[in-house]
Order: sequence, then C-alpha cells, then structure tokens
Amino acid sequence: MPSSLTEFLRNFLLLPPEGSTFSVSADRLHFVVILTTFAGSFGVFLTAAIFIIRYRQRDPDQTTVHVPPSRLLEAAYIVLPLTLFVIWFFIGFRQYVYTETPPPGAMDVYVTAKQWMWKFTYPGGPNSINTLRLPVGRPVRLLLTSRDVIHSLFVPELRLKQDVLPGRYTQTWFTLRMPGRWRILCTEYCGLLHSEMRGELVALDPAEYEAWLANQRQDLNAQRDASASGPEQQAHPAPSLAEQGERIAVAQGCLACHSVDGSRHIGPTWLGLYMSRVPLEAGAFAIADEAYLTESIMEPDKKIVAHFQPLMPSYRGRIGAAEVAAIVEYIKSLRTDEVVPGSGQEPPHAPLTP
Amino acid sequence: MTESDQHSGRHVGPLTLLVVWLVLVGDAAANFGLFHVKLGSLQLPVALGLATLNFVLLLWFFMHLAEVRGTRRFALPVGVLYLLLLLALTLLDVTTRFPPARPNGLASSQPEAGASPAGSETNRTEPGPSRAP
Amino acid sequence: MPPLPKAAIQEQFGTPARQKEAATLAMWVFLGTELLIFSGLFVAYGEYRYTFPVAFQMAGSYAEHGLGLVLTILLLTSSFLATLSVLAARQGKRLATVGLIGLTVALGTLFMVLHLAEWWHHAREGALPGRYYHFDKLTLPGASLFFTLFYLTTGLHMLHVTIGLALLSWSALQALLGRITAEYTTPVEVTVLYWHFVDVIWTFIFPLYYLLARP
Amino acid sequence: MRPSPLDEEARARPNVELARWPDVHYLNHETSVRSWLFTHDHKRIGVMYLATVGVFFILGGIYALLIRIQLLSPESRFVSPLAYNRLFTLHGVTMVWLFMIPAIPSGLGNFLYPLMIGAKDVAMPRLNLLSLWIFWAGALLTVIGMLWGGADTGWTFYTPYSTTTSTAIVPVLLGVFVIGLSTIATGLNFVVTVHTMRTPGLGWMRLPLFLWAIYGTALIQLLATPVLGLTVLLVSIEHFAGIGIFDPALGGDPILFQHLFWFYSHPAVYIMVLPAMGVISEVVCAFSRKNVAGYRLIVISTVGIAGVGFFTWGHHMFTSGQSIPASGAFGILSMFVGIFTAIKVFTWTYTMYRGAISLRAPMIYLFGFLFLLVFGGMTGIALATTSLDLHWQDTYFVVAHFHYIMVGSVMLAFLAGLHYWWPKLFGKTYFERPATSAAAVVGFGFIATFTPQFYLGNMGMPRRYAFYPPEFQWLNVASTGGATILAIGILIATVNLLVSLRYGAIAGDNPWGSGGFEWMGTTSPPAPHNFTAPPQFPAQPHDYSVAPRRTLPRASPP
Repeated sequence: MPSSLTEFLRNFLLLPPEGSTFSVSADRLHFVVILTTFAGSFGVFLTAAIFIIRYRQRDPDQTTVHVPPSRLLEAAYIVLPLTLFVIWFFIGFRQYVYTETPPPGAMDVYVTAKQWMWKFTYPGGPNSINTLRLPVGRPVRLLLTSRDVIHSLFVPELRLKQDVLPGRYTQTWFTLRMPGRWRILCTEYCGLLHSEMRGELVALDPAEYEAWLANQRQDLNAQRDASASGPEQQAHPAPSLAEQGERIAVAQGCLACHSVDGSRHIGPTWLGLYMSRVPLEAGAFAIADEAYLTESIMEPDKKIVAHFQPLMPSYRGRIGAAEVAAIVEYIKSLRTDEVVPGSGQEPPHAPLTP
Repeated sequence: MTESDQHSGRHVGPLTLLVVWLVLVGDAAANFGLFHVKLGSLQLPVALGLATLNFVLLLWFFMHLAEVRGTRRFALPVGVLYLLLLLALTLLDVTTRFPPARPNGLASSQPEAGASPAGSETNRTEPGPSRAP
Repeated sequence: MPPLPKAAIQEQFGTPARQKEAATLAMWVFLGTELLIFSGLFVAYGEYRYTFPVAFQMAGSYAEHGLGLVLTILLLTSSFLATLSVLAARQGKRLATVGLIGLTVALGTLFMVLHLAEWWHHAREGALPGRYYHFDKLTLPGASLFFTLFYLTTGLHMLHVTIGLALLSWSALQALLGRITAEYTTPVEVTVLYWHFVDVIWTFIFPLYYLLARP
Repeated sequence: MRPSPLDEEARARPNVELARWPDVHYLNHETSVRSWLFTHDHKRIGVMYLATVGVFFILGGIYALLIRIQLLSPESRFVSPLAYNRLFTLHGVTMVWLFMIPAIPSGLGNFLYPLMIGAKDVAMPRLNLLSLWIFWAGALLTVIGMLWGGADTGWTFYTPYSTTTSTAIVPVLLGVFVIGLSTIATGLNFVVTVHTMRTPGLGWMRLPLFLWAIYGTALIQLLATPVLGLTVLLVSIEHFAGIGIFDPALGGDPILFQHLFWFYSHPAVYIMVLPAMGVISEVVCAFSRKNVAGYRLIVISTVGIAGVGFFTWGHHMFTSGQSIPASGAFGILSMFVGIFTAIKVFTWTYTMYRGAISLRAPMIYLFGFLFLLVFGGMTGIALATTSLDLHWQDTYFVVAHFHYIMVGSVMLAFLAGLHYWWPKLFGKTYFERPATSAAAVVGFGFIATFTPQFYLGNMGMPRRYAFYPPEFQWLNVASTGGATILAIGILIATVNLLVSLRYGAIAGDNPWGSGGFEWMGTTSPPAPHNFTAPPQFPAQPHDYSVAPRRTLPRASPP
C-alpha cells in the first residue's frame, strides 16, 4: 500500500502513530479487514434497501412464489466469506506468533505491576516507576509479573498489549521505530483506580538512551556514596541488578552451600550454571534458564540435580520476586566461556551491562 | 414416531445384570490391583481405561441405554463429548504455555522446556522420572 | 389397560407413553447437564495434575486406597440393586420394589458414612483445602490443590448422593403407597437413572483420587 | 351498525374477516393475583417473564445513561470511581443475566413455542413455573447484592480481583448461580417439549425457524450454564474460604477461571443472539410475505452455531497469557463459527428478493438489526484475527463490537418481535406511526452511541475507565449524545406499546395475514389451553403462495 493511502486510512480510523515495527504490519491487515467490514455491512444494508423499494408490497394479501437461491449462490456465500476469514486468520496468526516469540538477544526489561502503578527494572539497574525509557531500533522483551491482581500493559502506539498475571510471568516484545512519548495504559480491570494506572513509554534515540542510562547509574552511585557509612566502602561501578543479587545471596546464606568458582560444595556451583544442561536424577536433564533457577529457589525439591541431596529449604515467602530476579541476574553474570550454548552466538537474555 | 416405542429394544434380564455387576466389581478390583503394580506413566491411562469400561457398562446395561431409542440415547454422550472438548482445549493451552506462564510463575517449568523460554513444544512428557523423591 | 393412578397423566400429554418418554428424556438431558457441572472440576484436576505432577502423586499416595475400593463396590452394588428394583416395578412386584430400593438406600447411606469418616480422617491430619492446609507430611506446593479438588469433587458428588437418596426414598414411598404399578413406573425409573449417574461420576473419581502412587 | 370501509373490504376479499375479540382467553379466564403467580400456563409465564425483563431492561438502560453521564468529561466527579465501578458491573450483570439471556427465549419463547408446535402447554408446566420463581429469586438476590454493598468486578468476575475485592460479591455470584438454575430448567423444558409435544405430523423440517432457534438456544443453555454455575460457586467459595483453586499464591491458575468462564460466556452470546436470529427469520418472512430462502441452510447454521459456538471461547484470551497453539486453535474455530452467521444474513436478504415488503415497525427494526449484525459480526471476525486483537482487546472497540452484535441485535430483534407478536400476546395492535418513528430513532440512536466507541477503541481507550485522558473526550460526548437519542426512541416505543394495551385497535387472530404457525388455529389473545381442536398447519411455515387468512383490526373496544 502506498504510504499516503495508509496515512489517510490511519487518520480516518483515528489510529495512533505507528510506534513499533509490528504496528506497521498489523495496521496493513487492520485496514483490509475494516474496509471489508464496511463494504460488507453497507453492501447488505443497501441490497436490503433496494429490495424494499423494488419489491414493496402492492396489496396486503399479495401472494409470492418461493424463490430458493441456486446451489451456486449458496455455495458462493459460504465459500467466499470463509476464504476471506481463513486468509485473515493465517495472516493474523503469523503476526501473532511473531509478536509472541521474542528474538534471541532482545534486551530484557522486567515489569512489575501492582495496584495501581508500574515498576520497570532494567537488568543493569536502575528501576523506575511508571516511566519506561527504551531505545529506538533495538528489540526489547518485557517480562511481566504482577504483585496482586491481573493487569494488562497496553501501549496504543505499539498495537500491543499483554496481561500481567500474579505469581507467574508473561512476555511480549517489540522494536520501536521512532522517538516519542506514549501512554502506557492498564487494560485489565484491576479495581478502584484502574483508570489511573497509567505510565509513560519514552522512546529515545539509542545515544540519548545510553546517556540517560549512564546518568541514572551515576545518580544511583552517588546516592549510595552518600548513604555509605564505612570509610572503606569504595565507589563501585553502578550497582547492577547482578550486584544486588550478590548482596542478597550473601545475606540469605546462599553462598554457604553454593560456590561461585566452580568447586563442588553442598549444592551445585553457580559458575557457568546459567543456560547449562543440568543432569537430574534418573538421567533427565534440565536447562538452567530463568525458569529453572527461580523454581530451584522457590521449590528446591522439585528438580534435584543428580548426585546432590535434597537439603535446600524453600525460599517461598522468604524473598520476593525482585530479589529472586536479582539473584538470577547474579547467577547469569557468573559465566565461563565454555558453557555458553550455541557457540559463536550471542547468549540469549544477556544482562544489560555496558 | 420411533421415540415412543420405549421397549422396542432388547430387554436386559436379571441374569445379565448379575453378570454385569460381577464384571463391574471385578473391573474396579482389577484397577485397584494394577495400582499396586508400578506402571509409571502408563498408570493414568490404564486406570482411566478401566474406569471407562465401567462407565460404558453402567450406561449400557444398568441405565438401559441398550433399550432406549432416539434422543435419550444421545443426551449423556453429548455431555461427555462437550466435557472432553472443554478438557482438551484447556489442556492444549496449559501444556503449551510459555513455561513461566504456568501457575507459580517461573517456578514450575518442565525440564525440557528450558531450551528456549518462548518455546512452545507440545511434546512435553508427563510425570517424568526426573523429580525428587 | 387398567386406569392409571390419579394425577399420573397430565393434561398436556396425549398418551401415557408420551408422558413417560418426556420424563425419561428430561432425566437423560438433565444428566448430560449434571455431567457438565462436574466438568470444571475435572478440567481443574487435569491442569493441576499436569502442573504439579509430583505433588499430586505424593498427595494421592495418602488417600485411603482400600476404602476407595470399598466405596466403589458399595456404589456398584447399590446401582445393581436399583436396576433390579426397576425390573421388579415393571413386573408390578410392589414389595420387591420397595425392598430393593430400601437396600439401595441403605448401601448409599453406608457410603456416605464411610466417606464422611474419610473426610474427617484427612481433616484431622491437616490435609485441608487451600489456606487451611497444614498436613506436615507433605509440604510440596500444589499438594493443597489436590486436597482442594478432592473435597470439592467428592463434596459435590456427596451432594448428588444425598439428593439421590432423597429421591430414592421418595419413590420407595410412592411404591409403598401403591402409586407405582406395572404400567406406571416412571418415578422409579427416573430416580434410579439419577442414582446410576451418581455411580457413573464415582467411576472416574475412584481412579483419579484414590489410585495415585508415589512416583 | 352502519357498514364501514372495513366491512366492505372484509366482504370483498374471501380470506379477510373483521377482527373479533374472543370471549374467553388466557388473560381473562382467571384474574386473581394468585391465578397468575401459581399458573401453569406457558402464556402467562411468558408474559410475566416479559414484564420482568422489561423492568430490568429499563433499569439497565438507566445505569447505562449514568455511565454515559460520568464519561462526558475526562475527570468527571459525577460519581466516585468506586461507584462507577459498581455501576458498570450493575449494568453488565443486569443486561446480561436479567435482560438479554431470558428476554427472547424465556419471554417470547415461552409464550410462542407451544403455539407453534400445536401443543396445549409445555412438557413440564410446573417446572416452567418453578423456573420463573427461581429466576425471580435469583434476580432479587442479585439486585439486593448489588445495591447492598455492590460488587465492583465487572460482569466477568475475573479472579484474583473478584476473590480479593472487599465489596459484597458473593450475593451477586449466588444470584447468577440461581439464575443459571432457572435457565437450565427453561432449556430442559424447551428440549423435552420440542421432542415430545409436537402435534402429530409436524416433522422436524416443518418447524418454524423461531422454534429451531429456541431449540438451539436450549441446547446451549443446557451444556454451558452448568459450567458457569460451578465456576461462580468456586469463586464464591474462594472468596470467603480461600481454597486456592484460582489463587496463584496457593498454586491456582487465574487463567483456568477465564477458560471456565468463557466456556459459558462465549456460548452465552449465542444464547442471546440465536433467539434474536429466530425472531428475525420469522419477521423477515411475515413482512416480505415470502417463504424463507433456504430453510435447510438456516437450520444447519442454527445447529452449527449451537455446536461450534462452544469451541471458540479462547478468542477472549489472546492477550491473557494463553499459549500460542491454543490461540491458533481458538482463532481458526472462531472463523468457522462466523460463517454460520454470514449464511443467515445472506439468506434473510435473499428472502426479501421478489417478496412483497411492507415497511412496518418490525421491518424497520429488522433493517437496523441487519446492519448491526453484519457490522458487529464482521468486527467480531476482525477481533478474532489474533494479531489485531492485541490492539483492540479490552478497549472500547470490544465494547462497541459486543454492543453491536449482542445488545443491538438482541434489543432490536426483541423489539421487532414484541411489535410483531404484540397482537398475539394481547389482542391489540400498537399505533403504527409512533412505532415506526421509534424504530428509526432507536436504530439511529444505537448506531450514534456505539460507532464513536469503535473509534475510541482504535485510539486506544481501555474499557472500564472512570477517568480518561482528555483526547478521548469529543468521542465520548458524541457517544453520550447517541445514548440520549436511543433512550428517547426506547421511551417512545415503550409508551406506544403500553398505551396500545388500552387504546389500541382490536387485532383479531391474524392482523398481519402472516403464514407463521402461531397465528393459525388460535385466537388473539389465545384461549386458556391454546387450541380447541388439533391444529391443521400448512406443509411449510410462511407459505405465501396462497394468501393466509387475515383479520382487519377495528377500533371499537371489546
């Protein structure tokens, strides 16, 4: 479709600007479907109107003959719409699969929703409330979870929404195509201030984004310096999520059983654990992704690594989702070269550390 | 009208019923016995298979489905069909979800699922041997 | 044909055969509906057993397996007697009908008693649903869901057993009062159909909740 | 009596006679309140259902107007956010369970289908009365629950919000459960009646299409309602006891609730729409004086909708975290169910071809219905197109869509049916002029209310918002304007019908000269037991190859 036509249709249908690459393709299908809808409903309506005028009643006792439609006509009005519908379905479903399947290497942002605010956590720090800053032109994956009821993250400009569920994660991804400031709306009814649960997506040029990120980390740093009491505490580089994870792991006593240098201890080592193939009892294997790591923290007895004893206590209720995410990021950061799967390939979900 | 001839079909006599009752009890006992044999992943299908046998016998002889005609014959089977379709489509969703999107969040993915977090393979095995005792 | 009991034919029906057909059809259709009342619980069972396979099998291993078999046989036998009562009613044997239904009711009541005892046993151990769960032998997540579903499913089933017992007692009373004749057996046939349905549901509850072994 | 032009017309035509008022009919053979409350007569039960749903329709409409007033400005303080949340829940619950689900099947259906199959009554008249009482009990429970503490969850009751909200949700859920029991009783009665009570010789493929629609509806009611019943009970138990079945903290899955809920609530759309389609099949034949083009196709599509409509429920859940393969399966199944509606629309349009169309009020409602059904249905297909749903889900586009297809078509078909069968129900004709203008105003008002909402959805306004960003205001104002027009139209139609009860002309047995079975063999209003002799129905309903007998309405009082 020529761009002037799509621009006209977009304005005619009052659609917001096309902020993501997905929204461009979705809009093309949108135009076709909606124009067909208009054509179909006005077509039926006008045909009926013509029949009223042409075949209006001339006598209250007028008789008519039964005119069954021909087989061909009947077949036509089954097959034609069905063909259209099925074609739309396949195009739409392809787009759906595309937008539900994040590419490897997408930048991860954790989204936590609660009544009635959004919290965005960048793996390399910082956190932000209700404002999501993202770079243009880079695939971004959102990993969403809720702390209370179901919410739904919706940005009209991205033509995307994803429900946010408590106690579990959902995901969505997109690539922004232009800078802008767009509303984030909650679209799953979540109680009293549902309509006030709004955030803002700020799409930035990559350079601007990097500058902002660096600035944020410096601020965080400065804050921590200000609050630091011990003289021996030095100015670390930014306190990334992984570093927070390390502190939590120490505080929770994880490192009493798990080593970070590859040595065998009471529990399996964390070095190179992430995305490795972990042997379980009875010859099964698990891939140590985020899901497995979190499960092992929350329900350690569910999958015991071969040749280890089920001794670890469950941390369910003892640490929250944010802390688990931090520990997982910490484990992710403990990598050795040989355990990265898919040699020569960027490891998926690489933490955002400069 | 065929539906009116209630007893046009075979009559089920008391002797048949007695035999059926013995088979039913035997079947339940067999199910109970097989439970003590470690069947592993076959346990559920076998148990449900035997239960279905009992279900069919109950329906056909005790509930006189053999005797009735017309719509009455289809009413309960239609219910069964819709139950199975509800079950099948819901389980289609549950078994193919993005693993962290199951209850308990990241905590309950299956071992093979980790290959790709977005992976949605359907061929995940049921209770694997890989779990803790 | 001897005259039918008073109020046996309602005026909207032309013939007694029609009326009997309508009554049994209504019961069959109603049973299809009843089955779907249970469907939600079976679907929940399917999902949670898939999600928490170990917890479910561990929890199932604490079920009263032997009692499960006893309960199953009780219901099967009561169903058998109930069918015989229909045959007796069709032959106009009043006392046999009443006696067989009476036996059915007795077995059903025994089922209820044993089943409630089992509930009591689980409850004393702390295997209660949801947030009341404090069964210390099994702390796996998902185990409480097994017991939630166990209580819900068997509870709904028990509700049906209770209704079935009430209906059976009512039809026994009808037979005792001579309102059931060889030509007019509809109340007995319909209530016995309902009673079989109770058994049909139990046929699946038994393997799903009582026959789970430790993995 | 001096001869009037009516008399002359009646004399000139062999098949026409002057309207007569029957001496004894179902309204006057007993008149005490007791005789109404304990009646087994399907006609009286139908009329009581109609009166009840009429009241709830007006109430639901008032709630809708309050919602529209709140949305006139972005930060309106007309009602508090809590009150707003309760208001839209109240509106949804009232309209869905107290108006749309019972309106046509239990109201018009109860009245008409024994007349259409030539039966004295339904198969289980006592159960029929019981279902009305249960419905009243459930409605009372729901309304009391809503007014006293009021649920604020929306009519969808999504967990875990519904299980944790501090508002009184349990009475409402139990009310819905009780109404469900009434629905099951009604559906059971319909199915058994159609199977066992047809007058001798009336085969399945001779049944009027309204009957087929009601039959399909009854099947859905029987198969879907129990699942809802169990689900709302589980939510109630979860709410006060915390059994964990849908609670993520205890391992439960909130999406399971959505599966079970939509397994009912998607077919529930067909519980509402199928009877509406049945009414339209009757109306289009009667006012085009044509046999329906493609009886068999309409029957097939009715049964098809009843059967396949169950397996599309997941298209409400594309964004919920449902898996990709499941979304695919539900998406394609939704496309197939759409085709059945398309078949019906084409068949109705083709029925008008070479007919003799008179533009009475029911026919004007029918034109509005056709537009709403096609536009609403096609936007439904658009919504089932998985990728497009990601933008539209839970926005005003969805609100507009389901108001078009569900509310609009049910409301217009209900009004069309009410006008068409008003003479049969009460023996009086409504006033044609105000009725046709009301029909036009209702149709226009409806489109004016909800078309802006499609645009709002495209712009991205989510549903259930008490406050909204200011750029959405102009369309919201337009929508409120439309709602005002709609309300005026409904007011005119209601007043017209009610006034005609007293001042309308005596209709006679068949004022339309309709070929529908319900107009044959009974008086208007019908006798207490419908038929005095077994009715002789023509080979096909809606046969206009010979002109059916017609009565001329006349103005004198009975």
